[in-house]
Amino acid sequence: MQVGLTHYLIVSALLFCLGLYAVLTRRNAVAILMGIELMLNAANVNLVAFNKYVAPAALSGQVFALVVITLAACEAGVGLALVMAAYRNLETVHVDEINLMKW
Amino acid sequence: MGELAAFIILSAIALVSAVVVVTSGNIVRSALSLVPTFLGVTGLYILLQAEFVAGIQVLIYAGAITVLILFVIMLTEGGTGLRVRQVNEQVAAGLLATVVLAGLLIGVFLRTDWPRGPGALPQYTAEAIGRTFLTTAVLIFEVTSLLLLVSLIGAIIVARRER
Amino acid sequence: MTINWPLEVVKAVLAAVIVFTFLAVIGAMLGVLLERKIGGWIQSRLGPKHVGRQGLLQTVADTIKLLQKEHITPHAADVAIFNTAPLIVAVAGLLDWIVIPFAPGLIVRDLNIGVLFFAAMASLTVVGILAGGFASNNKYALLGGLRSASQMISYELPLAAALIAVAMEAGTLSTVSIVEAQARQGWFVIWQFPAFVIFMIAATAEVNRVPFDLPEAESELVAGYFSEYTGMRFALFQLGEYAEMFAMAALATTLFLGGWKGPILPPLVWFFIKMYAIVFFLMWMRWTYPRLRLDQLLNLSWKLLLPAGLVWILITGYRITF
Amino acid sequence: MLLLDWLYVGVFAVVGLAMAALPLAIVWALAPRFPYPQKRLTYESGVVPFGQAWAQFNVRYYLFSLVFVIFDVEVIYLYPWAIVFQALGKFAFVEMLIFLVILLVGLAYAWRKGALEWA
Repeated sequence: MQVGLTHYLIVSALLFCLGLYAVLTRRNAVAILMGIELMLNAANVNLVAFNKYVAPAALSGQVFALVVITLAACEAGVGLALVMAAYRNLETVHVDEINLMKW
Repeated sequence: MGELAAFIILSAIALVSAVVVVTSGNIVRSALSLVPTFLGVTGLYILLQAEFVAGIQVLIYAGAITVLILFVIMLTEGGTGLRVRQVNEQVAAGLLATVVLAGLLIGVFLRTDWPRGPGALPQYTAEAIGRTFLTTAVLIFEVTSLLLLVSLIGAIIVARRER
Repeated sequence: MTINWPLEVVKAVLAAVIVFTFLAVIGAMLGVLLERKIGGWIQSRLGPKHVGRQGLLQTVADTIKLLQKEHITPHAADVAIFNTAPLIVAVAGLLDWIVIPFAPGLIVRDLNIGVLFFAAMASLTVVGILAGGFASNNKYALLGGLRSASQMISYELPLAAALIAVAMEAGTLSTVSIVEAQARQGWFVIWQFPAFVIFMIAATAEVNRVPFDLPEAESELVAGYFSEYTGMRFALFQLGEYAEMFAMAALATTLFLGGWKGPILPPLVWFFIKMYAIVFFLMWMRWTYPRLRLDQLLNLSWKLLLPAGLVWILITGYRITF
Repeated sequence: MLLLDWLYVGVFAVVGLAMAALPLAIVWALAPRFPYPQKRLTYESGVVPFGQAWAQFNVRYYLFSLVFVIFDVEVIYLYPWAIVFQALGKFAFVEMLIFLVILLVGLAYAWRKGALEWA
């Protein structure tokens, strides 16, 4: 049996859903960011797989994967800076305890 | 045959350690499990002949983002969070939503017949990517540098202690 | 051409066993002996002298001793991570060697992204060190791990800048092609001298050697991130560190000193002469310079080496383009 | 050929892990084991250890790793540029000049705001 596009798509769907699960259920903001990183990785697998199987002549998929990696790094940097700021001011990194805006 | 075996092994590495990432009660173990996940995904890139992207994946994800996450864990909760509940009340709902979404996505993927484009991947992807960035994707390339600048400034402003 | 996959797997396993044994014997064991002998020579003392002729078997004896040692796991440690961390460091040190060309045809694999691969594997070491420092649950170890990690990430960037300058000069990332390019254009240590200087400083810092050995400063931090490690687990950290140091020396040889090229003597001999010259230089530095302070160390990287590296990339680009 | 190259990388990783774990297994089988509470105590320069090591550290570590991640990402764009710019001529050089200048502005900003200061 040959490995085809569908195989990669299924693996990336599973990876994406694992990331989503972390985002939905974790209390620790850092763990939520890790979930987002997993989702971005899943998206990257899709991009590169489509590049190979659907449009091999152009390299747009791989180029976009690089841009997504860049975005992931920026997101991690800014997101974790927010976590640090929240920890400094509120002494917690648990998102369900950060509820000052809630009345 | 060999390709299928490699695919199964690499996907298993990525998915099993991703399960550890999302379920472990110890946040440091979660963060360290990210490394095998990223390396498994790197292997998938290799199977997809995206050599350059694979190298970048190791350099950025495994070598930089994981380190950043580990630093933040040690600067905030660290190992002291071991006895703290790590999940919120919506575990059941989250699990349900996740399983439904996974089922939907896989169902869609199995039913769709993807078109196959003409041509072949270039042998030497690093060079081809460089060409793409400097010719057709030049706007993305320059905007990326602005994005990096903005996020650097933003993150420094947010993280710095006010004097 | 069809590839005989099972045969290739067997060949790969053999190559891995050979390279790993080579690193453990020629790299770590001989490296430690050289370090002590050269240290003795520079400081006008004898160094190891009793085991074997002129102390030549000292590290063999040390290895046997370490093999018999008890593994002590501190009760407060995170056992799973504590055991995995030395493995990560050792394997990352091994993987660097895949792209090092010893002689024509004598390279494990000439990867298309060779230099980038090297940088990526070197960056994995940081994770192992941070994990080891954290898992010990010891204040010295954790502080050593954090310091080590922040030092290594700081110097990764100047290192990458030097690698990129070389890649620009040669127009490729493959290590074999870089050596070939130097046969045509002359050693890059001449044309890329600033890059060579940046590379050597950054490589010394990257492998945590004096004058950048702050993370494992015995007098301040006990032994840094491996304070709690005993026996073979400690030896694996040492092995990883020496493998990394020799890999850096080998990469410097490949990128700047013309690799295996040289007159009269066989290529392999030239390669080892150049590599050991750089190793000797690193050891010489260790016994000559005092340790830097943490703020001096970070300033050197961020305020001098990184801007200098980026400007040098622009200068090189300008020179080649116009 | 590409898959063959990386087969070696994979095999090296697996064999390396096995060979690094082998001495640990030997030790596990051969070396003596007499753990007692005093021996397994965390080392703290001869003082009885107090508390956990897992406390909080200086926020400086975060700022350095943040600047590192941003510049590491910048570097990944330099690699492909470095190997093709000769073929593409002046245009490619000018593009990279703009890219690098924007990022040097970022470095200057981080410097100015004291993100690169340890003390």
